[in-house]
Amino acid sequence: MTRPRLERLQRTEPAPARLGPQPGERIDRATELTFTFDGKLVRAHPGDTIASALFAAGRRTFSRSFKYHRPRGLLCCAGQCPNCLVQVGDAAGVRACTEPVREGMEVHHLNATPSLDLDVMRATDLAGGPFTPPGFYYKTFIRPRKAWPLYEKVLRSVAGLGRIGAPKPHRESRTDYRRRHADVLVVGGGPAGLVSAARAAELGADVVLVDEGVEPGGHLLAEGRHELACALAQRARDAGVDLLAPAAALGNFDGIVPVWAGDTLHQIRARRQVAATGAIEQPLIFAGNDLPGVMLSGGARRLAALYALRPGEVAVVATCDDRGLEAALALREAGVRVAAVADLRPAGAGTAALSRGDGSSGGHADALRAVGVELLHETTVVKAEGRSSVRAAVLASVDPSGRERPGTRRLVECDLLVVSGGEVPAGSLLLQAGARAVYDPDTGRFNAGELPEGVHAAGAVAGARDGVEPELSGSAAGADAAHALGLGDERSRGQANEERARLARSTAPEAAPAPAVVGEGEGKCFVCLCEDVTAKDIAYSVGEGFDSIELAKRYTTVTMGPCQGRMCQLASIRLMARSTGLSLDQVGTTTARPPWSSVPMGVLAGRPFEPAKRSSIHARHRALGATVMWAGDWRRAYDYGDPEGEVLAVHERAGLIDVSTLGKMILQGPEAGAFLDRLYPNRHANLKVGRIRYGVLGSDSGRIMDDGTICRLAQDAFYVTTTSSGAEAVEGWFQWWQTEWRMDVRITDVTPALAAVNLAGPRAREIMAALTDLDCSNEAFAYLDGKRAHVAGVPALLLRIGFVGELGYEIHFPAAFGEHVWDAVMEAGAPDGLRPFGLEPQRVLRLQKMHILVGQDTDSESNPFDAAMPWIVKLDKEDDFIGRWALEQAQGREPVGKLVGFTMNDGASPNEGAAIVVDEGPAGRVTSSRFSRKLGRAIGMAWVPPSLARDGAAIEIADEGRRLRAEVTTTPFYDPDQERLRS
Amino acid sequence: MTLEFLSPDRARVQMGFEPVARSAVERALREAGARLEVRDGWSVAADFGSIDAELRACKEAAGIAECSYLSKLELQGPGDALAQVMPAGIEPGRSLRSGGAWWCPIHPERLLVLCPASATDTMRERLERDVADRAGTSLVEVTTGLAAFTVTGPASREILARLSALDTRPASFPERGFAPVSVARIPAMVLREGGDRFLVLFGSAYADYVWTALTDAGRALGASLVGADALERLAEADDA
Amino acid sequence: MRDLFRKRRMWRPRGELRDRYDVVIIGGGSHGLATAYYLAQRGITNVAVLEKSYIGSGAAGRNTTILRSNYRTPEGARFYDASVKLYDGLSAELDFNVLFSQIGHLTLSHTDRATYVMRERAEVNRLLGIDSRVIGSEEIKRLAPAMQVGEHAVHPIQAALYHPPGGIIRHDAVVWGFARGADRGGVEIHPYTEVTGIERANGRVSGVQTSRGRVQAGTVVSATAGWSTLLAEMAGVPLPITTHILQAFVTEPLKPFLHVVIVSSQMHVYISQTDRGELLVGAEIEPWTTYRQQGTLNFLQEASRHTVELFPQLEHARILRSWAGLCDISPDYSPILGETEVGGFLVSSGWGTYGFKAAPIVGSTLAELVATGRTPELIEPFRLERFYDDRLVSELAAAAVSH
Amino acid sequence: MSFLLTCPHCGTREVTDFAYGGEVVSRPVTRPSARALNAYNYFRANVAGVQREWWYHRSGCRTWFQAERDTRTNEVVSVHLPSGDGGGRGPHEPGAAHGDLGGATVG
Ligand SMILES: Cc1cc2nc3c(=O)[nH]c(=O)nc-3n(C[C@H](O)[C@H](O)[C@H](O)COP(=O)(O)OP(=O)(O)OC[C@H]3O[C@@H](n4cnc5c(N)ncnc54)[C@H](O)[C@@H]3O)c2cc1C
Ligand SMILES: NC(=O)c1ccc[n+]([C@@H]2O[C@H](COP(=O)([O-])OP(=O)(O)OC[C@H]3O[C@@H](n4cnc5c(N)ncnc54)[C@H](O)[C@@H]3O)[C@@H](O)[C@H]2O)c1
Ligand SMILES: Cc1cc2nc3c(=O)[nH]c(=O)nc-3n(C[C@H](O)[C@H](O)[C@H](O)COP(=O)(O)O)c2cc1C
Ligand SMILES: [Zn+2]
Repeated sequence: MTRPRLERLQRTEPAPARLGPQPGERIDRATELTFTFDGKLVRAHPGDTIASALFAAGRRTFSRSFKYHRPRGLLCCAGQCPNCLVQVGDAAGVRACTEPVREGMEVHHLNATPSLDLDVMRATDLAGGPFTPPGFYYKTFIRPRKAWPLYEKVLRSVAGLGRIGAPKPHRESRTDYRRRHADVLVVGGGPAGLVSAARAAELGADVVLVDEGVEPGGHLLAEGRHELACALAQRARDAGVDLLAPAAALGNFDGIVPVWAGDTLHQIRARRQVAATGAIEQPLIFAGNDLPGVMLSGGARRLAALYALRPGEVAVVATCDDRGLEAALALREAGVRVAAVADLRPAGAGTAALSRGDGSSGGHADALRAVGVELLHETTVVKAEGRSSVRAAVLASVDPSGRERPGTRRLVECDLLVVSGGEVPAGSLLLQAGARAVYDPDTGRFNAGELPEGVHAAGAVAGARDGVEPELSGSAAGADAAHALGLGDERSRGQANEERARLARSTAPEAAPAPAVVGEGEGKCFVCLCEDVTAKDIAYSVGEGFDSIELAKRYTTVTMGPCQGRMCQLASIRLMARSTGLSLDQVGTTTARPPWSSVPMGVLAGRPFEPAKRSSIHARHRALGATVMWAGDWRRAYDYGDPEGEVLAVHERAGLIDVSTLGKMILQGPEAGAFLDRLYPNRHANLKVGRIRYGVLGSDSGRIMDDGTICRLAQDAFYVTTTSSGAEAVEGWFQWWQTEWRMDVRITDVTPALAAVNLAGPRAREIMAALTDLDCSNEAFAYLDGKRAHVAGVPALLLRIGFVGELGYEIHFPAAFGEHVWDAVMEAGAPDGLRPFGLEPQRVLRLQKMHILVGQDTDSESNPFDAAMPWIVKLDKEDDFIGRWALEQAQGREPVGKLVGFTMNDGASPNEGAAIVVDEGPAGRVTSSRFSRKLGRAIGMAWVPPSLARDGAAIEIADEGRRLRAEVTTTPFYDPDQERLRS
Repeated sequence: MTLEFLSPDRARVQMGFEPVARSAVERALREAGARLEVRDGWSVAADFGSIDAELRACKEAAGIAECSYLSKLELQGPGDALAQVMPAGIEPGRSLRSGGAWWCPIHPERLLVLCPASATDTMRERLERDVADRAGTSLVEVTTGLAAFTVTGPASREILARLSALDTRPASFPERGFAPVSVARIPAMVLREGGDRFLVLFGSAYADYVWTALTDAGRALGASLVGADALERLAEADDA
Repeated sequence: MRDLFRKRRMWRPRGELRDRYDVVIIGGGSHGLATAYYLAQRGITNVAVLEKSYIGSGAAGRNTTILRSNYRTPEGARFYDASVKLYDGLSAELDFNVLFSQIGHLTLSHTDRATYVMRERAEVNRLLGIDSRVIGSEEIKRLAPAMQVGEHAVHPIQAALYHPPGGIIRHDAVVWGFARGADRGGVEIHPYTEVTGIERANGRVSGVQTSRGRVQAGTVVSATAGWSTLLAEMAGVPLPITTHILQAFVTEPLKPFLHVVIVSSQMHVYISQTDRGELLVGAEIEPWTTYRQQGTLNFLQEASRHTVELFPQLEHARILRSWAGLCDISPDYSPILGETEVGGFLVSSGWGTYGFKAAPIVGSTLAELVATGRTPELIEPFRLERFYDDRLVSELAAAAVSH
Repeated sequence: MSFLLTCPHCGTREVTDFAYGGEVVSRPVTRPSARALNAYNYFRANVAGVQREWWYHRSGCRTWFQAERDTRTNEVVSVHLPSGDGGGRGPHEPGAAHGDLGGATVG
């Protein structure tokens, strides 16, 4: 491959681009702003965009194309094409042509090394053409196997456009959601949108209008019809319309339309929607059609009308409808010499009298001839000449089927080539709402078909063309929306019908569908500017068998770039039709998907707060220096810095743990007991008042779902606790079965209502004595008793249960006294050496008792038999209970594994999750594992094959490459006979 | 009384202990300059320095107040039984102000009664009697289970629009409107007490989180914290 | 090199439907085309792939292309390991570069419960010779320097399961590679041909009705993923499947900064960066069942918030496009593969949010089953019958993973 | 946010305010065979059409109700409070009211 010739851009100073004051110009000439582009200072006026300021300063190349690194200039000036993407600070993908200049902005080009004007990667364009057909990467670097990862590093080093910022702990910008309910949402603030919003509001509807432009007016602004734009906007405001601009509607999700406006994401739900999103002007496909200096007519007019910039010195216009002619007239007024206008339409086109309301008679063609501009018919541009910007346009005559007539070529010198290939409706929101894309042979483009309920369309997106049509169409649509809400009256219905009738009578504008491509042999003809896909690439992909629009899209990546098909979808369908011989209708379109305009992730992220539940004692844990971590939705204290000391305190003196996170429910009613009996595998209806029983909740497939305690408060009242993470699910499960069975029971979740602390340890009883006048002696208050009493002056429910294996009192009391009771107990316990203990020490203590943790020692497949709790399943219960049949069947089946305890042969404690190994294969897992200082050995629980589920069996554990030995034990490691608990 | 351990007003001075019921965001209130005072057993943010300034804030922008001290009683039972217990005129989605209390229908078989802490005893006794002689009905106090914040003032709807999908436009959410709906992504209930004063109720374990999200939205929209005294003045003005 | 740039059809244009095939494969996704390819490799070529739309129009064209084998159950880990190994050699086998980027796969854990489940997977994987281990924050920082691993995050990262053989691949290339291989092997690929009925005679399948007429068949394979229940119902075979959408979005291309796949189950998000520089972000299935492949605003918001929490500097990265695909969820999050109670009717289903990585091994094992009549030992645990025996192979408890 | 759902008590809410409880399946009335029990526990119709299903207003009134929804379009045809005809089963669906089964999320 020859060494690529580094091309040098000649830097001829173009005449200053700023024009004199323009009627609708946006810039404030009196004030000056500055910003830097690639480190160099650039002057601007408030109202300038980055692109208009750079254009004024003489820049014509704004980016380098994705694959071939060809120079690209301003094309649409409306944020629809990829040609002016720049980096602003840490934000990549900013559309320079719509981003207003802010003082001190740091702007950089994208995707060019070393600079925008001198890009070595351009070599891929010079050499690349024939060697990089679509999908070439699928056919290269296959063998040898390690060739691909090496080449991939090269690919990744040159891939991508913008850079991301340096890592930082938090986001900079504060983005927020704002919910807005409305009667009518109008998307699009052009003439159609403004009138439809005003009309609906005038009929009494609560209307929101959003427009992605800096100010409403849509194309009127480009056409310099500023006063009309302001008048229509004022009418809307006067009618009470809530007008948001700039605000871009991103999509339609079953009626909710997210609208991106600065740092706010408005989530708008409206009963009716009017899409007035206008139409998107399409480029023409010819050789060199991507050269800087080739501009859409709307783009050229926006530069002149809004930013008082002369788009070029000498212009050639190529068009297929009146748009080009209008542009030629407007550009002449802006001081551009129009060398020639090539109109694809036959002679006589563009002469129809226009209701242009500016008094001139006849059509645009006549106006052009009147000022001596050469107008050529059945003619278009077949090639743009120039190295890094347009130097000349080669025009030629084409026959109605778009083929160039030989010998008709003419070269016209120009530095501006204004093109207009017709318009496509900006119908993405309608298609996302459920309308189908329907091909319209008259206009040669796809429109949104039958609209779903609640959706209206107005203006150019609904086929309204020029003159007053958009306003008529808007007015009718706005009235329809209001009428659908029951507003308006006969008169307003009559007016809407009349407006629709006038619209139906209007004649279609003369337009000649642009040829799929011309000048193909003369150089690259770009269909997709974002992805550098040429017309030849489409033919090539069809030739390789990718003969459906969806396959060709994915193979060539046409329409898959930043413009998402705005500039290339219709053109790619035309080229597919040409290569496959199918009609455009048969070729069809690709799917419309949100977001319609690419939106920064931060705007969709909203405020960064994550829902978190905290016990009312939480502040005390922080004050005690606890390590706080997530446990389900809760924030919990894991330990207070000395987990081992905390364990010993519970064994030798007393410990205090905050268990407020437990799920807690009150069940009331005569059938409360019977209700529990139908849900739990053991009995609760026969529980005596004031007694507590452990329960394991099972599903209808017999699996363990949750566990907890049940305390009978009275004949008709039970207090049920669940695990912290299972609380919400269990409440939903209880409510569901009650909906089914409709028993005489009421269920109330009181989880956050009650704080709860567990005072456990041999000194617990003495400490309680200082807190309550209740007789806490073993005789008066036995293990598994539940009693009501005041503790530290606070009404409480006391439960003697032993999750941690020592004498203990769980105190459940109104959460508003959380800190008061915690402080009272800590103070009362100080003389006895009471210490707070967290989840980690609790884990050790409960493991010593072989008490399971649902979800840790068990998983979604565990049933009570295999999880070493056969005693919890009472199959002799009279009535059916959830899971009964499954447990009966499980009993008859050989289990896959059994939950057992184990003691390590030496002191090494395996990680939780370590594997049980049999014949060098995985045969179970360690579910819990800790070293117990109290017992002086490493203990744990594990699932093992049934054959090893017997006391004394030797098991082998694989843990991070080590092999450890352990011995199975099926009885609790500590106080197996519960003497300490019952003392 | 079987469920006494759910009633903060049953706390009493005993064995040298003087329990005071506190809101989960009391620390945040104190740090924001609240003057805390014990009223009916609750530590309440009476004001933030100047009741007049707080009233002005509620008139001009928005006020946010902590009112978890409200007593909250939940009645469950068959619809016809509950209809006999609650005052007439309650319909789905609309609460009723009667006897100094708010009667809020969560659904026909579940009613939430909100009343000032001072009226708790009498209200609870009356409802316990009603429940006692009506089969299939029961009463549970959820005072400490639900935290409550008030958002009031012209910007109150804008603040709620940052946190909830609820349609708070007057036509869609009339006075006395009561809507169980998610707020700040968690289960909640919103009561439109009057004009532009909204009471937001939710699981008290989320109090710290919701306070953060609510005050963050409030600050951005010019809201300031207001105390119980200012709130009372507003309520009196509304009732008048 | 010469052939490299010569335009050559990947597959023959669609021909007419013949009236009989030995094997009819319903579904032109990655599993259907892989099965067709491996059948052809075994010389079984009287085969037709019937696809109701374009090939790869299903989940094959919508997935976030993550390949890995660090599954929880030994049966699952062996199965996916065999698949990743086939993927490793697939470019050479198909003579078509499927762009398999073996950049490594990181499953983040933010709680001790998730770390415990990770260790379990790491130990099972290690015993089966799969490279997968639990690593701490230093190594996480080295692998993903752009990510926030610090304490201040809302969900600080405690540990991660690092699985070097995992990575991402060009999904469409896998579909096209298998399609070309199958077509060149003699298999007929029929896009835009919808199966509307399955005919049976004395307990065996005998043919299918399609939008282009009736076709007889000795064996019918349903590789229709999200649509599995609809096809199985035509054959009179109940399935324990519910269909849910899973969504993903892609950003505008950025200079590559992320060179490992990131998955966080607590934050329900997974992130990778393709060779073209786009970030590919996915999340969890929607809880309700649906066949409508349309996304939700909730997904864009939640996935953005969690991505920006892991990478705050991505607040400026622009979401380019989002879409949704169907996932066939089974009760134990393991596949359903092989024979059913109707003779000659085979299914490849239960692929949930994780089936693309299984395409090659599904193809080769189903081809072996069709050719030999015996269910390969590797896929025996995934028989449909297991649900009637209540012998589930549960990846569900593998809490942390959705891919 | 996606489609809207109307709670029979509270009115229309975003679907994210509800927990999906799965299609309504009739629970066996008497002791089933192993095959019948497992069919009830694991097998689903999963129709592409109007399906009767359970919903729980988790963020609101915490009531269970049933809806008829077309799974091809997500159009909710009707919602109603269950008549309590019995024969249903718990909402044991992936991602249903069950939320995380001990931290086990989908996949
Ligand atoms: C958003 C998303 C992200 C995912 N991410 C991953 C990931 O990172 N890693 C991973 O391994 N997996 C992932 N998956 C899952 C994976 O995509 C699927 O499990 C896998 O693609 C299913 O196998 P398939 O490709 O054969 O299915 P599909 O591609 O769905 O093939 C089924 C085909 O059957 C056709 N069909 C259906 N009904 C009929 C009929 N009646 N007649 C004819 N044809 C019919 C369909 O049109 C379709 O083409 C993801 C899925 C989704 C939606
Ligand atoms: N000169 C031209 O090239 C050209 C082309 C088309 C239309 N027109 C003129 O425009 C008028 C058509 O009126 P119209 O109102 O139908 O179209 P319009 O193009 O004037 O207005 C559409 C408006 O919708 C806004 N918009 C589009 N998508 C949006 C989104 N997703 N979110 C928010 N805002 C969005 C645009 O910013 C624009 O302001 C006619 O007068 C016609 O002459 C001119
Ligand atoms: C791995 C992957 C990467 C993708 N990258 C892009 C992309 O860069 N640009 C784009 O427009 N779409 C991209 N898409 C999305 C597709 O354009 C399309 O939305 C998706 O295949 C679903 O098809 P549908 O939108 O027609 O339903 C990508 C999809 C996948 C699965
Ligand atoms: Zn409700």
